[in-house]
Amino acid sequence: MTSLIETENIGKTYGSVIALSEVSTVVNAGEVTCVLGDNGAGKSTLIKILAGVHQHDQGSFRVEGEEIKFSSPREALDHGIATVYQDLAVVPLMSVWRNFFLGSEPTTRFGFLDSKKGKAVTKKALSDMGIDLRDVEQPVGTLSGGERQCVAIARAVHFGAKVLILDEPTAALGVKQAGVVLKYVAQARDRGLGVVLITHNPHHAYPVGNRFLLLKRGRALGSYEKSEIDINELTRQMAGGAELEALEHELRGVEA
Amino acid sequence: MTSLIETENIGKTYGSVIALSEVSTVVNAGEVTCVLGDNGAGKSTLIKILAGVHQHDQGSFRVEGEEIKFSSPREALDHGIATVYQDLAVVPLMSVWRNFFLGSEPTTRFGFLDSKKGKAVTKKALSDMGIDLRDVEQPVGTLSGGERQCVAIARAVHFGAKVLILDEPTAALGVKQAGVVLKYVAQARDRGLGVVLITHNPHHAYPVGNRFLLLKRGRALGSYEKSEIDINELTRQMAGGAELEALEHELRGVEA
Amino acid sequence: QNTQDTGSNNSSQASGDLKVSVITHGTAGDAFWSVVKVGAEDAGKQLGVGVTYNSDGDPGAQAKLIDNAVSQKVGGIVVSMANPDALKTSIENAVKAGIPVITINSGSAKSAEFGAMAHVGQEESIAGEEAGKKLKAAGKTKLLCVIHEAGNSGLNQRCDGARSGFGGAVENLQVDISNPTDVEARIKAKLQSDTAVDGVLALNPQVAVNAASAIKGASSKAQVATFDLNADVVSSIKSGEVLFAVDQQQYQQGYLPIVMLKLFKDNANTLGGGKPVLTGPGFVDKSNVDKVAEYAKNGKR
Amino acid sequence: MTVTATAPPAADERLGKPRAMDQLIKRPEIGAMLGALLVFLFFSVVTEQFLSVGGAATWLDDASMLGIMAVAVAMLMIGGEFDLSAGVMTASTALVTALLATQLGLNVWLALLVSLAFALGVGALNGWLVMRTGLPSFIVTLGSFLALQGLNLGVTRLVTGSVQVSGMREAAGYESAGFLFASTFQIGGTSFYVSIIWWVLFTVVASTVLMRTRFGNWIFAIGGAAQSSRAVGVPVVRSKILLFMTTAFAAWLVGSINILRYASVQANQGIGLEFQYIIAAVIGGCLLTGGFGSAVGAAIGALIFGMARQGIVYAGWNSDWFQLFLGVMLLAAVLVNNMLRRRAERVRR
Amino acid sequence: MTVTATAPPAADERLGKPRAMDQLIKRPEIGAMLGALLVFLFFSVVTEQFLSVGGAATWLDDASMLGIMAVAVAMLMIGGEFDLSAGVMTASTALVTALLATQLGLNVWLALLVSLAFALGVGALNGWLVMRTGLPSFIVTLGSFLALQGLNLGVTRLVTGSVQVSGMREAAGYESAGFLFASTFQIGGTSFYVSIIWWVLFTVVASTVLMRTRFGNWIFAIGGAAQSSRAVGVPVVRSKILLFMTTAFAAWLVGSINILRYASVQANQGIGLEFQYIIAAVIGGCLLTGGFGSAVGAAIGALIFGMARQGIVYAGWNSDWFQLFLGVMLLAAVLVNNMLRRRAERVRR
Ligand SMILES: Nc1ncnc2c1ncn2[C@@H]1O[C@H](COP(=O)(O)OP(=O)(O)OP(=O)(O)O)[C@@H](O)[C@H]1O
Ligand SMILES: Nc1ncnc2c1ncn2[C@@H]1O[C@H](COP(=O)(O)OP(=O)(O)OP(=O)(O)O)[C@@H](O)[C@H]1O
Ligand SMILES: [Mg+2]
Ligand SMILES: [Mg+2]
Repeated sequence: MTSLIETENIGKTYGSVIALSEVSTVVNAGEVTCVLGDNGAGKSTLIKILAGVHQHDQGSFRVEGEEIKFSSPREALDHGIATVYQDLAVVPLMSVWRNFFLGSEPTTRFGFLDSKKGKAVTKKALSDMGIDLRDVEQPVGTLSGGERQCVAIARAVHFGAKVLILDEPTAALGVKQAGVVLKYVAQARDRGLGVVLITHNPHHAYPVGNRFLLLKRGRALGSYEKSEIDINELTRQMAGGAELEALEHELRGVEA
Repeated sequence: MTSLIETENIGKTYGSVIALSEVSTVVNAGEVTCVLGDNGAGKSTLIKILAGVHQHDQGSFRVEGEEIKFSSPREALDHGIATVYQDLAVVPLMSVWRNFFLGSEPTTRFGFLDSKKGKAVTKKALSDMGIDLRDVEQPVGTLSGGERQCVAIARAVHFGAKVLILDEPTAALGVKQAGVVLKYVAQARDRGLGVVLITHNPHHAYPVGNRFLLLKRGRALGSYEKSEIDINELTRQMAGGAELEALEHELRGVEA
Repeated sequence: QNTQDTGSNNSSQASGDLKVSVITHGTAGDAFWSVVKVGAEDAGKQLGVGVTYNSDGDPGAQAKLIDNAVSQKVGGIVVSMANPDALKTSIENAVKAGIPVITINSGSAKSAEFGAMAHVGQEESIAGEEAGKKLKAAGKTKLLCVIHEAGNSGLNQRCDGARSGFGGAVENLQVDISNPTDVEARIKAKLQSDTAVDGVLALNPQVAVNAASAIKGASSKAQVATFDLNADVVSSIKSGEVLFAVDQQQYQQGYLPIVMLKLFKDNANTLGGGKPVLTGPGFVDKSNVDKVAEYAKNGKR
Repeated sequence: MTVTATAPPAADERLGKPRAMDQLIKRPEIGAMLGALLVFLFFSVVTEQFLSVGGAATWLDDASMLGIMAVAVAMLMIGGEFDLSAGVMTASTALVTALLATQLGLNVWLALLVSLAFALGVGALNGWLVMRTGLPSFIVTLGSFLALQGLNLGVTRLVTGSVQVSGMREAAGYESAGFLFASTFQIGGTSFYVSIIWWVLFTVVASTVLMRTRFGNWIFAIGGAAQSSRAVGVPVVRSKILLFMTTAFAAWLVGSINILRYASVQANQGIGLEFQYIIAAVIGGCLLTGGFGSAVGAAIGALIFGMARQGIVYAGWNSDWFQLFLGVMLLAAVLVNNMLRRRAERVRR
Repeated sequence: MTVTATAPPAADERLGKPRAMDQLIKRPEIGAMLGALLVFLFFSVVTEQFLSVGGAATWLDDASMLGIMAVAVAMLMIGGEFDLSAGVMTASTALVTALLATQLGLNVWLALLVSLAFALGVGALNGWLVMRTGLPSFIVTLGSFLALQGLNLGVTRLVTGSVQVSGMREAAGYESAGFLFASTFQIGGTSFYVSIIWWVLFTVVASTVLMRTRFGNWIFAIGGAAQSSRAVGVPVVRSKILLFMTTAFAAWLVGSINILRYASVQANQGIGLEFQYIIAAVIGGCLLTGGFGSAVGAAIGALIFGMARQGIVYAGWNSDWFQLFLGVMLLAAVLVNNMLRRRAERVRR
């Protein structure tokens, strides 16, 4: 089986900033690849390349075995790669169902928006995920952060994405909401999607992840199968390996 | 000793939304009060009242024993209450030192900005916290998320705040950066400041907190001293108590 | 000495060294002042005089243009004085610097006082007055004077003149020249609400066309008279839709000062003997419209 | 509104008691509708001719030309951009048509076609510049506003020696083109201009596009959050350029109506009108920041404008004060709209 | 730039090789300076009189009046707001002074004082409305622009029966006030207007305030991020209102210079100038979105404007094309500024 996504020594510079260099990873169907790393490590840059927002300058990027360079997010979507950004997920002033269908609007035979169908499908897709909204006509801006995130995920799953990319979906969420989002990630994985998950929280990454790609200052620090690493080692690696020990020591020192 | 801050049955409504009602807590010098809860629980609303951004409609709010209602953040600052917001911490286009001193600019005898002193003090204050910037003239917008957060905390500590309020300071931070921020929180506490810390991560709250205020849908679910609760129970409570068990069960079920 | 200007018109190179600056208060795109410009430039070409034309409706900016001309040490300045007070200092400075100044169009009363050599043209108010008289003679009883640029002093003077010439009831109506629909609609609304109005005085040919259309729309018995000509007004005069057009012959207000400055320089001649040289107003109506029609097309009437 | 369905949502204890009337005020154009009604009633009462058929024909005509542009500008504003060159564009298109027809002797239909191509070209250029450079459209279209203004004057004078182009009536095809753009039709013995039909048509089409088509959905999306829209696959650049071209098209339509109706055009026409379009759109409920508004609202905004402008004349008020009235009306309208929107937002939450 | 000091920062392996020249282009006004030099050299070469003392007096004078306003508008823009009413305000203040002095016979000094109070009042009202309602200042000041325009015309006509007020020369105190605002001084036998000194003075004060005082720091902060500034205790509302009042003050200064120099004022003066101020500020490096820019830059922007406007006259070019030139210049200037700024940002990172 070819991987859904495969990158090989991929690299990207913004002007004189080398944001990413020589990063290789794979995303398989039915598996979760977690991308972990410090602030500014290049995680968002990596997934923006996968999502077609930016283009890579170096290395090769294959989708289902085919060498590719997306020129727009639209193209990535057409290849079945859907991305949920933390901040860029939705248009706040637009209603839930219009957001849900944005970019893939259902139309009637005459080319008009089929709002009845749109609303019904949205309501169904959301309640399938356990989100019960009073009114899919309400603006997304009035939903809570967790609910917005869920709308965006439900959308990606619904539109038959083969690869689902999530950039820090749990950062602003409460414990319960984060749990719900992780549940959907797992659900999507079990439906056979390939998932790329970015997070800072090893406790969120470890339960659902199959593979862990660690980035540091734009370079791959390592890539582990779940079997190769346990949560403590993962946490240690995420914090930059040995450096953390000093910090941990300090922190322990200050505990009340 | 009177508490630095004390609220009693404090409440706040936005139009017809009751964001907060009957919440009581205290903040003592040299202690960290953690505010925990779901999205939309009212955490930000509570600290915005303490910080003078909003005014409470009900209950009483005392600063060092004196009943008070701030009409602006300026007033709160003048009472020694400094707040670090997650997004609102800094002005991206302005230089580091100007941000550091914003609102409390150092002036020479003639009323002009003392930029030399400003730069020196900023450099010193930041390096005291272990942040080594090449140039305090660079715009804050070019710093990483963690560095920005640290600048804002360093500022609050430097200007002799008695109470330091932090709204989700670690949400967007990597493991290491989060560790650094928590270290500063502990440092501030040890210097005798009262700290209010908001976070979604029980692993961040537990090591540094002395008291845990749990909010749910605008109401206090409980307030615990550190001695009364352990980290597992805290996590359980943060996720809404019993409800989590079902979720945890599901999550465990989907673990790969 | 020969102060040859590399940037000026070719014609000035042929003529040698007379350079004249024409500075008016017309706004860019004003139909009336466009003819003045054509007149001045034609004279320049024919007489071998370097003519530059500049204009600004803001009196302060106009004064700055005069200062500019003085600093260029031009051979003569032609200036329209809608607002004599504002231009006083600048004109006096020009005269002090030994530059002959000729005023055109408005400001005849102050022309000599400021030291200008002569005045060509006629006050806007007198042109308005004549138009008013002619409308009265045509048996009109109530007149609508359409001001197409709020706050333009020349237009207001024309209406004031029409009021005194007409004697009877004259009402001003403000419209916006940049929006022809609004021009038509407002005139129409005015005619509908005040059926006594039987004459409309437009101050611009485009407005005259709009007014004619408004009269039709309102089924009013009013007739239009206008200032200035264009091809459409000419054909409207022929068809009787427009009663007459006031023709200030402003082409001469541009042309004559160049001639006068040339003669003054070459021959120390002056014209007018301290009195204004009048260029109008003439009237274009059915009787003489055929004669001027052709010139209107070239932007010279 | 909890993530897991626990209790029936009706029993959300965090909500105070809801108010019944609040449900009525969610549409962007509600403020404008109220305003239009008010202006209509006011002038119907204080003046005699305003309510007559002839009166209606007058203020509808005025509103129609403004309305066509206001609707297009509203779409652009919903899409998050400005066009300050919209006003002079109406003159530029008319000038191109007139110059081609009178100076080169082109058939009017052909001249109209060339001028349409010109308009669409300028619109596309505006859009392309805005998208390419990432500069605010305020600045870019201010630049094209000035450039067009200069071109209008310079070219007209260069070609005709005067500042206006006239003599369209003699051009071939004037009659048939005039029928489409500038004829009148009779209702109750009064002539109404066909521009009113164009206005209604344009509003209906624009409103349908906005509310009922994919492109309409995209317009709201790119105005509300361009980055997010791009991320879910909306062609942001293409859509925005299309919106600038729509505005240019509307300007061509208005310019064509003008030149065919009056047969002559001034080089300085249209200057300052861009603000009137924006004002009408804002009165109609469009947000200056994009992502919110309606085509019908903008049309109603134009109607208010037309009624007020002509109503003042009917009332015999001194027209010197018109601008003052306009300024006060604008401020009042946006304040009321703002209040209504805040209220609506609170209701929604 | 790591949080814990590990390696010397010079060895950041993520940075490509830095370019030496890049360090020069960090100032907002650098683009304007280059532009000014270019325009200056160009007209110095192609015309004769441009570089003479008399020539300099002319274009400096033109630049000075624009410059005073541009600097004030730049401060407001850095503070994140617009003022479209700035242009007509110059006429309104002059009209108030003139009407009081000529119609009521007030002493000129007293009239100036009353008109200053009027200006500051309008400025404060603008600011208060913007802050109170949360509406964009574009809309609010568009409203006050229209209202003032209407008032200028209406009141002038009502009081004087014409559209201009003149006869200031006879008013008491005209001479002494004129000395302060409208006199000339000699350099090399050529008279320079005192307005140039006002311009330089105003620029120096504004620049000092912006760069060297707490209030200046606040202006950058509220323009860059108003909420954040409020949170750290910057009095946002007060500061913004003060900025609107500063713009009004500058308009009063320019209005006073005008009325005292020309002794008369027209009711429609100042309309459209607001764009020139904004253009000068933008050419000078101000961001339309606030938080970035400089007073010196705006002054240089005005200088470019003045040099180009008068330079064209010196060159004897056909003035029909001036607007076109202006539009192209604006677009070119913002494109260059944009490029420089992006470059500078890359350097900084
Ligand atoms: N558009 C851009 N232009 C220039 N530099 C950029 C741009 N976007 C990101 N960078 C730089 O590239 C590097 C990697 O950024 P990236 O956003 O990928 O990090 P990240 O791992 O997502 O960090 P975080 O956890 O804070 O989101 C950083 O140094 C950042 O400053
Ligand atoms: N300005 C406002 N106007 C109206 N409602 C508001 C406003 N700010 C917050 N709310 C509402 O008040 C409630 C509490 O919000 P708050 O921001 O305090 O939650 P929070 O606990 O900080 O959530 P999070 O963890 O997502 O930051 C929410 O229902 C929110 O929608
Ligand atoms: Mg990121
Ligand atoms: Mg919060």
